[in-house]
Amino acid sequence: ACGGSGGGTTASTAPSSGAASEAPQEGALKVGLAFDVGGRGDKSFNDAAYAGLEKAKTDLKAEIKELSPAGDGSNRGDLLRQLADAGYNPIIGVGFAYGEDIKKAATEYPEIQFAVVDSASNAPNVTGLLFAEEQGSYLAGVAAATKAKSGHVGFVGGVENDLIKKFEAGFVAGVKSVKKDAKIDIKYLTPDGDFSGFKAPDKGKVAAEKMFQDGAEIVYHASGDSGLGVFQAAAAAKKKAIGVDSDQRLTVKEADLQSVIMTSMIKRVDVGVFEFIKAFQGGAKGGSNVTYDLKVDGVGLATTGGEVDDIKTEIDAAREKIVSGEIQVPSKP
Amino acid sequence: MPAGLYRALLTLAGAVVAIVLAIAISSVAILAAGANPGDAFAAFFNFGETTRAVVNSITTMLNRAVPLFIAGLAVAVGFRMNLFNIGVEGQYRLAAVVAAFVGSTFVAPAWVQIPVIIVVAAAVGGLYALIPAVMKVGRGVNEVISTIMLNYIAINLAAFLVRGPFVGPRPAGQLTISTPQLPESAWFPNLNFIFEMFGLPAPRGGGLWGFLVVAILLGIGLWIVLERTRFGFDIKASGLNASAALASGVNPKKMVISAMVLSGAIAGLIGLPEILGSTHAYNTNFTPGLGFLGIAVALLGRNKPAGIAIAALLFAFLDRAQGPLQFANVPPSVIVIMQGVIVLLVVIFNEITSRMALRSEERRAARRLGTDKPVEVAA
Amino acid sequence: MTRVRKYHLALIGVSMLILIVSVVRVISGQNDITSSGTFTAALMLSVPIGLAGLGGLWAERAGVVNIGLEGMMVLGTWFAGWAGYQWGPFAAVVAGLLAGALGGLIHAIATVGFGVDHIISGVAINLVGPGITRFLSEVLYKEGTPAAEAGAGITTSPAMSGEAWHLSLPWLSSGPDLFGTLERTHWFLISDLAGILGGLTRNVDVLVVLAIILIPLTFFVLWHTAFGLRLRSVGENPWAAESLGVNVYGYKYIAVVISGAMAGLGGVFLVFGVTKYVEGQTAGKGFIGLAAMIFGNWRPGGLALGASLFGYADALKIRTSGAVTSIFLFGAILLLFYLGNKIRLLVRPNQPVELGGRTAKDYTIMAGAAAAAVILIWMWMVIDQLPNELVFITPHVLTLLVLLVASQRLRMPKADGVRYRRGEQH
Amino acid sequence: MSSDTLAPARPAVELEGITKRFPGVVANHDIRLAIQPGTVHAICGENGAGKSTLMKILYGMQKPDEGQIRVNGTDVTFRSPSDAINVGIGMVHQHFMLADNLTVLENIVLGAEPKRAGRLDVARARKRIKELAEAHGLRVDPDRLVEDLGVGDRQRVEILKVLYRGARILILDEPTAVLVPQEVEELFDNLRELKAEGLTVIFISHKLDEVLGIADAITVIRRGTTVASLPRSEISSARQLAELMVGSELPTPETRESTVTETVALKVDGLSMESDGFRPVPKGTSIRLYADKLKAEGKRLLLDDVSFEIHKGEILGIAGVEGNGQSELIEAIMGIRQAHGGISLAGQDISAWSTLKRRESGIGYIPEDRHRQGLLLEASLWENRVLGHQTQKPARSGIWINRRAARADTQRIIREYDVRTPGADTLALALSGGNQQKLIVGREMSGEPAFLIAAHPTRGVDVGAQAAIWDHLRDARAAGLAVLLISADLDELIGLSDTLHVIYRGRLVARLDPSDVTPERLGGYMTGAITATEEM
Ligand SMILES: Nc1ncnc2c1ncn2[C@@H]1O[C@H](COP(=O)(O)OP(=O)(O)OP(=O)(O)O)[C@@H](O)[C@H]1O
Ligand SMILES: Nc1ncnc2c1ncn2[C@@H]1O[C@H](COP(=O)(O)OP(=O)(O)OP(=O)(O)O)[C@@H](O)[C@H]1O
Ligand SMILES: [Mg+2]
Ligand SMILES: [Mg+2]
Repeated sequence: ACGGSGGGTTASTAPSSGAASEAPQEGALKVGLAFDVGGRGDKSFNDAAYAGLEKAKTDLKAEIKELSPAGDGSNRGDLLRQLADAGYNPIIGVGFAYGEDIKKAATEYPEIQFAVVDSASNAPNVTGLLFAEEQGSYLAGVAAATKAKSGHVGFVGGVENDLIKKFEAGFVAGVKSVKKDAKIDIKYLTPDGDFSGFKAPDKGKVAAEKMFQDGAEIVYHASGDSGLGVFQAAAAAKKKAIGVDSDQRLTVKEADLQSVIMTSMIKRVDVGVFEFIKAFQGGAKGGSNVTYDLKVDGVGLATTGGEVDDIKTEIDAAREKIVSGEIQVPSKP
Repeated sequence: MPAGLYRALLTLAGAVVAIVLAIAISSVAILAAGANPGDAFAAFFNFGETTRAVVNSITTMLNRAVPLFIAGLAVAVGFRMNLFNIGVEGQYRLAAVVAAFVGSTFVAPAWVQIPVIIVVAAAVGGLYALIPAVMKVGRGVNEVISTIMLNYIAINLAAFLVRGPFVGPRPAGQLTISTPQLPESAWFPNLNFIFEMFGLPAPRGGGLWGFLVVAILLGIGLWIVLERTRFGFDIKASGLNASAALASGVNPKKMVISAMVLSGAIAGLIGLPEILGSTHAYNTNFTPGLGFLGIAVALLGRNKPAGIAIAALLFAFLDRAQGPLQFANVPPSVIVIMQGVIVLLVVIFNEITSRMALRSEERRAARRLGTDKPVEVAA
Repeated sequence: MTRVRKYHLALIGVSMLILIVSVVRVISGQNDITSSGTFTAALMLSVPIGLAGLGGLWAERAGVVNIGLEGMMVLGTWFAGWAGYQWGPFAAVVAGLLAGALGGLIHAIATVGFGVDHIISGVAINLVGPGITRFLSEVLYKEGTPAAEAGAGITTSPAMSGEAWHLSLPWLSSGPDLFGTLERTHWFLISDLAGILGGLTRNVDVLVVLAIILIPLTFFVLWHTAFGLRLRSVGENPWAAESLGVNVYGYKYIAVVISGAMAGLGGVFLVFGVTKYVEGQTAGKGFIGLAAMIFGNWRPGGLALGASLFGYADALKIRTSGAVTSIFLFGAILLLFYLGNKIRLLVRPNQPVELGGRTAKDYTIMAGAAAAAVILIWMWMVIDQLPNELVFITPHVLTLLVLLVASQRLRMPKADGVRYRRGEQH
Repeated sequence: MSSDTLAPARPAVELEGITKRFPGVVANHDIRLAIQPGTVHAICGENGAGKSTLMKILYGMQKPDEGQIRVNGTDVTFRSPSDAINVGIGMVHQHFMLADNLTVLENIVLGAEPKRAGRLDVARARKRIKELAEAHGLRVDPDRLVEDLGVGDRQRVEILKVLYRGARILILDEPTAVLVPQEVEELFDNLRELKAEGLTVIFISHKLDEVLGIADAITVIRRGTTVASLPRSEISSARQLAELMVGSELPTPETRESTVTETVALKVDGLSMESDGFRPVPKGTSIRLYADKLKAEGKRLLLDDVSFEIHKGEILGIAGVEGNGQSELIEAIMGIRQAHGGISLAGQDISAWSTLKRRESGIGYIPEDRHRQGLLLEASLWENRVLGHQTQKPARSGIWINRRAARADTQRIIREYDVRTPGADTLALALSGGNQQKLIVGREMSGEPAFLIAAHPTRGVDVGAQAAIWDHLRDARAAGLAVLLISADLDELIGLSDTLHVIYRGRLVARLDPSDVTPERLGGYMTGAITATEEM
């Protein structure tokens, strides 16, 4: 994990590994990374992780290897072991689904350092790379509520699992902080365990259409590829949407859709991954979590397109309060 | 050459040709991807550098084969009598979540606890399969359609159960939801001692799943039931000629119900190797899709337990290469293509070879009777 | 004569249905039940199902069971996405059609050419389809390719270049939008009708129009042309067809290839809906299409009904989970109608006693129906929000229920799924 | 096509050196045949002699391995039936070739549809069919579903199909097998009319008197080869023709002394069956009353109050045109289909028993269609021996199938019934029809049944096997077996039965003494032409 040393990306809950810090790792740095289902090239979460890995390659001269799991995700544990057997250290699992598998692999390979994105540390040589999605979503909520004159907004979640519910919780809190009586439509596309909700743009479109027809002005989505449908519904209704994970105004290539993406809640998985590798190189050990929150810009709001520039003060104020701890953002709806 | 042997050899030859062709076709795909087929096939056989890695790889493969094998068996029971149980997918998921939950509610000695879990899983799978069976028998609803619908329902129901009534505690910061952890008496002992017997290191992870033994016993048991018992005969007869079976006293309704329930009960066990062997709970990462793969495995194995075992191993062998292929910079989707193409080709070659076998059998019979000599009569 | 009667019956049935739905809407206050938005969404969700169902219809009318529709649809989506971003919507349609047809051809070669069991071949195609498309994405959309620059990823294609046409009815559903105005009044029956019509005619994709035209077109071709007669005869009794010089293999091949093309078109439609290919976007629609076809008794009209029902339930559940509970009320009203009819038949004086009527079984059924109606009404009043997982299964449960009620009247082609070899007797 | 000219020089059809081999069988071997235009030419031969194969070759459905076909003097090669249709050949097949779910009209026009602007021109087709039907006296309603038609109607549809295509050469493969004498006469009138119009008819039948009645010339095929081709005038009797066919004396099914006892083996009482699915009779109503009510409502009964008794040692024959309730009667007795009324076996009411239990208690069943109901074609002979006897010795021991005992018993059947097969492990489909039938008879006779249903026990079986099967039936009868015999072969019925009933529209309409009934009179009852029940 990242030692408490300087730099703007220090995690707020610094791991207590400073004391145990050893000499920097010797020899070549071989970093292995296992993606979640969807794999590299998903233009989202997995790609963000890969960006961090690639930065490690250029900046830290790391040798890297990334593996995607089978379509049913049945071989996550095997991928970790194959990377370990091939001499990679550290090894990163992307996605909370790796939680259990990392724990097992970590006990089997105590000499190797692991990290898991979105799940807490559960072994001495595992670092949990957590993100305060609720904080970022809170800001998105603030932006949406401030911008929506009627106070009617919406949220489309891909799969009804606890991760996505964090987005919902933060967003709702953010909206309510601006307008107590705001109306928030919430819709999930599939139940937990059925990940097709992240791949169903048609359903995303229907859900968002309904919200816009009912009067919602801005819809925030956390639904992977289904978000495309949300953007289209927004474009058709001439209303706005908020993207997620990356700055979608940049990653979405269609001009007509770019213009409806008012802002995006950015989750810097790339930063998390890179910082972890860097800290590893510095000799850090796992066993604790690093939370990437607003304080360290682990999450945030995108400003591309300048649509939220006019409410910068409100957003900054909210950010200040969260960073200072004045506002505690709930992570469960 | 005895007719049976000849038929078997022909079948084998067909399978080999099919696999060779499938390899050729996938080579084209690999080449198109800009990779080297040689590297790709080397990756399939690259089980790792160290003995430990090799043991791991073998374990991975066997562990993958176990649920596939059980899934294949489940599907085959129905297919043998032309009863298409597409619903194995739903049956095993529902069975797994209920069995995992029930198993976590009590603690008993392992020899009680584990059988109880197995029985619960089989019962849930069987009961769920009873629905399409009753619909077919009572109302003539086509089981292909009803089981497809019931799959969706089961998947959602399982999601509901694990999130709602069956949810267990979990450590802070962990986002996967699961049923309560099974007590240790429910953990199926692994078979790592086999490796140790040969002086090899024990595999990592959950080790070699002990459920393998159950699967083998299940396969043998099913073979006996299908090939040696009256019930198996009735299934075969119903599959070969339903109206002849009816006329000879086989009750088709009873057969549909019992075959479907048996199929569902076996399907109920598909999830157990994973749950009892490594995850010790049903969680939201539970492996989906085994029911559908089971169909392919059963077809490849010609609905016979031994064939299904081979097919499951083949699929597992291919699946295992997911990592090595990526190490060799070959797109891993080649695996799915190979699996699909092999199934398609094997099925086609089965057809060709069995027809050849029949022809030759007819010829043989005719030769023995000497009927191929026409009578010479002056016109 | 009979045709006219049937047509009138259908008309009466539909009006009754709308009336009941309208009553349910007013009682439950769930305006979304007949809102134009719901119907637009239902249309969008029904069309791919209907196209897949049409695919199934073509194949099965020629005696080939096609459960590989899903795989063919997947091929359709990928190729539509791939051609669409390079050459626009028209190319997308062509590519999707061809890709689906190719899947159909494989199925035809296996089942017709080699006599492989139809279910078996279909399963294999469902396995191959997603494998091929994933592979193609991995190869053609990987980083550094021009496609990736244009926004492609491993799971998505770039967006389609150029836009597909959309149509509306002048005055009624666009411009002044009479339907919309009426709908917003929430008047009994009138705004329901306006909602339904508005939803079905506003801003409609050309492919929707095409898909809808394909339904009567299929009916015409299969039931009113020589080609169709031959194709159907092949599904009813291929040996008879063969004996009259019909090229059985030829028609089966054609039918299965068309079947694949229809499924592929369903895939194209999905791509049009969101302007790009997204991995997994078929989400089992091929299977549902097959169910819709069986539901529709192997007929285009029935199939359209099945697909619409499914699409409607799907739309309703995504839009308003709350409205789903109104289905309880709807079911209760239907049961009451059924009961009323039964009672009327029973108490009607001086009619020849319906034989086998008034048996214990009948009374049991009636008691069951009454109990079910009461339970449904109670559920409707008590439950105002079902857990999401249970809302999600509504369309599937509805389909099962309808199959349970209707299945014994279904009549599939006689030689459906039968292996046929030229010159061999059955 | 100038077949209407006077010149007899050019035969309508000439076959030269036709040879056709199937795996293990030479179906046709160097067949030579010339058929004069405007004549009815009969082809006779034993079962399996190769008649149908030859006709299929002439109709383009099979390709000959060698040989030449000439139609109206020109050489032709057919790649498919449509080529044959194009030169004016039409064929009515041995088994109906009709699509049940299509209408009569659709079945007739299929492959030769009249079109208008891309549409199927139904009106023109209907008109044309009506014309043809009237011209040839073949009345059918073009808009009915074939499913709803009886056999006679179906036969007419088959002939209309051929005429509709304007065929000048008609092949009729055993068209009379399912017709009663009166219908046969009607058909022959049609054929004579067609002949008068200059058409050529090729006619296949096993009924030699029919052949002698209609044919102008006769060709006899034995074991795939033409053994004789003669004008009608050179044949004096059916006996002469038969001897040409088999090359030996004809066996006849003749029952010797009566073995009928006093003990009733099977009693059927008031058996009735609805056509639209079984419904329980309302409480308090008798079956009779219920059946009357159904009829009053205009519903058809498949079985209408059928009652009879069969004694030990008796063969009771049931005569009837196919489709008059025979199949239903058998299925009701076997418990395959539910029916009202009583069935008792040796005094025990079995009407509520399952098929299995009925078989276990001593009912044997030789089904009417051996491929559909009697055999697992893709299973070995010993497995076929087990079929229907899964729960009985020797096939079963506990829950297991006793494979060894089943094999041994199959060997016994192969020996005793002279089944020609390489062994008990051969697949059933490798056997010829006659041998398959012998296996079935052997199987059903094993375990000493008390009662046997024999439906068409010798259908499609050649002369030798036929005699053997008759002998087995007679021996079992002498040993006290009660037999219900259903057959389309009237000679067989008359020859074997101790008692003969006629079934017509689901009712037993006459009880006759087989010793003094002629096939003609039997035919009269079977068609309903004679209604008097004076002999009941
Ligand atoms: N498709 C086929 N494949 C193999 N053998 C065949 C085939 N068709 C016919 N045979 C065999 O060819 C021989 C001649 O059969 P065919 O049907 O021509 O006899 P047939 O004279 O018409 O007999 P029947 O009087 O029973 O109709 C028989 O031995 C038959 O089993
Ligand atoms: N369609 C077919 N395909 C393959 N083989 C056939 C076919 N029809 C007949 N045969 C073969 O021909 C031989 C005789 O069978 P077949 O049943 O035609 O005899 P048959 O004496 O004419 O009796 P049947 O009246 O039942 O047709 C067998 O070896 C059978 O396998
Ligand atoms: Mg024959
Ligand atoms: Mg014949």
